[in-house]
Amino acid sequence: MIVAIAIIRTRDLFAVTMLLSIYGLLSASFFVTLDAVDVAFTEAAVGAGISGLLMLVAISITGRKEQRAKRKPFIALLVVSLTALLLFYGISDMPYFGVPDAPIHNHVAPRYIQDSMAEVGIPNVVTSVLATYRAFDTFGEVVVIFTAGIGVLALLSASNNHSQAKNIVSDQNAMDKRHLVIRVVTKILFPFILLFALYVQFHGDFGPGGGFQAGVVFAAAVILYAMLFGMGEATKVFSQSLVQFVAAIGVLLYASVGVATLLLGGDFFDYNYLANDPIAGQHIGILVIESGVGCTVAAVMMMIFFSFNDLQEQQNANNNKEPE
Amino acid sequence: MIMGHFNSWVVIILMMIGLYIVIAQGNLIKKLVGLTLFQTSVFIFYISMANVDGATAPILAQGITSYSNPLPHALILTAIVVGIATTAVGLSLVVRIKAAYGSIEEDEIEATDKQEG
Amino acid sequence: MIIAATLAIFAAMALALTRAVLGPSLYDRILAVNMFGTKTVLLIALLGFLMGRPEFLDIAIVYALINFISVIGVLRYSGSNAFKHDNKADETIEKSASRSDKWTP
Amino acid sequence: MDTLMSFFSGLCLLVGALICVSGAVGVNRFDDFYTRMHAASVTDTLGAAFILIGLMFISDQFIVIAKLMIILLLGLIVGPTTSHVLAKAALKNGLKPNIPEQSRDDISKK
Repeated sequence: MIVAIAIIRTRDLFAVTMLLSIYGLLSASFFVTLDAVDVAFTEAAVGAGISGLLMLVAISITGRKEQRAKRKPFIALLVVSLTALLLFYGISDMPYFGVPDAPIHNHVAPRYIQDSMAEVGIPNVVTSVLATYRAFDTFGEVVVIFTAGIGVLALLSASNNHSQAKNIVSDQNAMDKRHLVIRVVTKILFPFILLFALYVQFHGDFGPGGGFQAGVVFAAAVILYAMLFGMGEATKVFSQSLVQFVAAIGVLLYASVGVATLLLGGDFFDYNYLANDPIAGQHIGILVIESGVGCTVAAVMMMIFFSFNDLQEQQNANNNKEPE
Repeated sequence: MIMGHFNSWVVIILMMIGLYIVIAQGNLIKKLVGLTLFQTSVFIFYISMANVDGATAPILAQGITSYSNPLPHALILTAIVVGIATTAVGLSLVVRIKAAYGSIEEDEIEATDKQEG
Repeated sequence: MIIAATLAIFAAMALALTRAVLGPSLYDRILAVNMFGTKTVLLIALLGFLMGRPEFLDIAIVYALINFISVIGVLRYSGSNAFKHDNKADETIEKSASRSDKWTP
Repeated sequence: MDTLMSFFSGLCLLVGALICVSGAVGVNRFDDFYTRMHAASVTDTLGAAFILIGLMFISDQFIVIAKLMIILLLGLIVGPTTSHVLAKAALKNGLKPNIPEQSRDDISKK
């Protein structure tokens, strides 16, 4: 682990991105060994794929080489080592690694593990914590993701004009003809990935998975398609307005569950009131909430990628024009 | 002592490398990479706190009595996705800065700022 | 046996990592990352069996898919203008590096 | 039967692990990108297949075997595709194969 990071100070940004993606892979396997399969799932989908890709697009827009920093790193080193010393001092009181009676395991966790089967009725405790016990938190996170998507959109999509878009499409088609093998393979894999995303979405109650992971996988599939067949093809199905609409719908779906429980006489996000049987109510609530999360995450990821990609292609088109 | 806190040592080293990159590197994208490292170190910290010796993943199954703590998992799961969303915002800011200043090096941006007044 | 295979995969990962770090050209790094991804899929499958809960193979599937996507993405964008003018430099480095550590059978 | 199964699985795992390691060594020792890629892609596909088949022998649930099959199929489809695209992109963007002088003469004679 440490090795991967210590070398990340390479000057070549491209190499840094590659190392970052390796780092993502590594930390996901680390999470697996630490029994956090759900987290590993998310990190697998996010850290290895999407984040590296976004970095790469940004680098291809901004240029690859980094200049040597002229500043002296001594102050930075000083600050860093001071902080490190403080932290080392701080951890000496921490409970040892893997001790079962550490304070963290004595508060709410036993209740989650012992009672969630009776109260929520699904085997994956992480999902039940995420969607039921801490539904407020998760709602907040979804809103944050939505806001981030809007932020990216606002920052990047300010300069879109249509005459350039047409050039881009022709450019794209010329490029795609060369990649016959990969296009065929993608055509085979694409429906499978989408199906798998849906499986992850609805299997999240019983195994690792859920809305967040499914959203990312779904978005990754669409991104793959967009990269190979051109934005034009992808936006025929997932047009910008549709994606924005779905992102908003996801958040609203989530919120509406809370409102529905309020109207049915419970507290906000108290799923027991959604059906006569509390367990069935919980199931409905989690299902709807996870779909809301999945919609929002998938749509926001697509939104972010599309806006980056648009900008990159515009710049490409401009650069190609200049030498002529 | 050292082996008992092994996870914290790893976390601290990772975190400090991230912090160092953020402070010492001039390139904005490199700074974002540093932030990502910092973030991941916090994730690892949470997840390693949730670990229990001899326990398995918190998905209930028959015949298993000891599970690791599900709460940090739920927190970090959302945090990862939020992290990538915020990183994307950061990257888009960098792209905008590049468009406005023609550079993503901190020094050059400062120089341009001074020139303009 | 599973443990032996896991250790072997760790060794292979370490070697791939060195290639990713050293890798003189851009494509070497992509190759190393791709290889690393495949190894991670195997590692997670093996770890699932090692911990006695093999139902977690979903993660390995995700890996196989995401790895594919990221390699394609890398290739798609590495063909763009920002990278093209650097290839010459890479090539010269490649040549000099290959001369210095010539593999002798 | 059981011991036979575990024997086969152990054999497959060992062979797969060996292939993986040899591929990784090849990636480090070869002096040219294309030979390196050859080492990586061939051993990746074969080693992964062996290890997954070895795991299939010791798993008893149907769903686990099915998932392993899926991973195996994915590996078989994806691995060669990526290496194909990688080689193509590398060649197109001007990374020359490192052919020794003598064999280059041989090629030109033909």
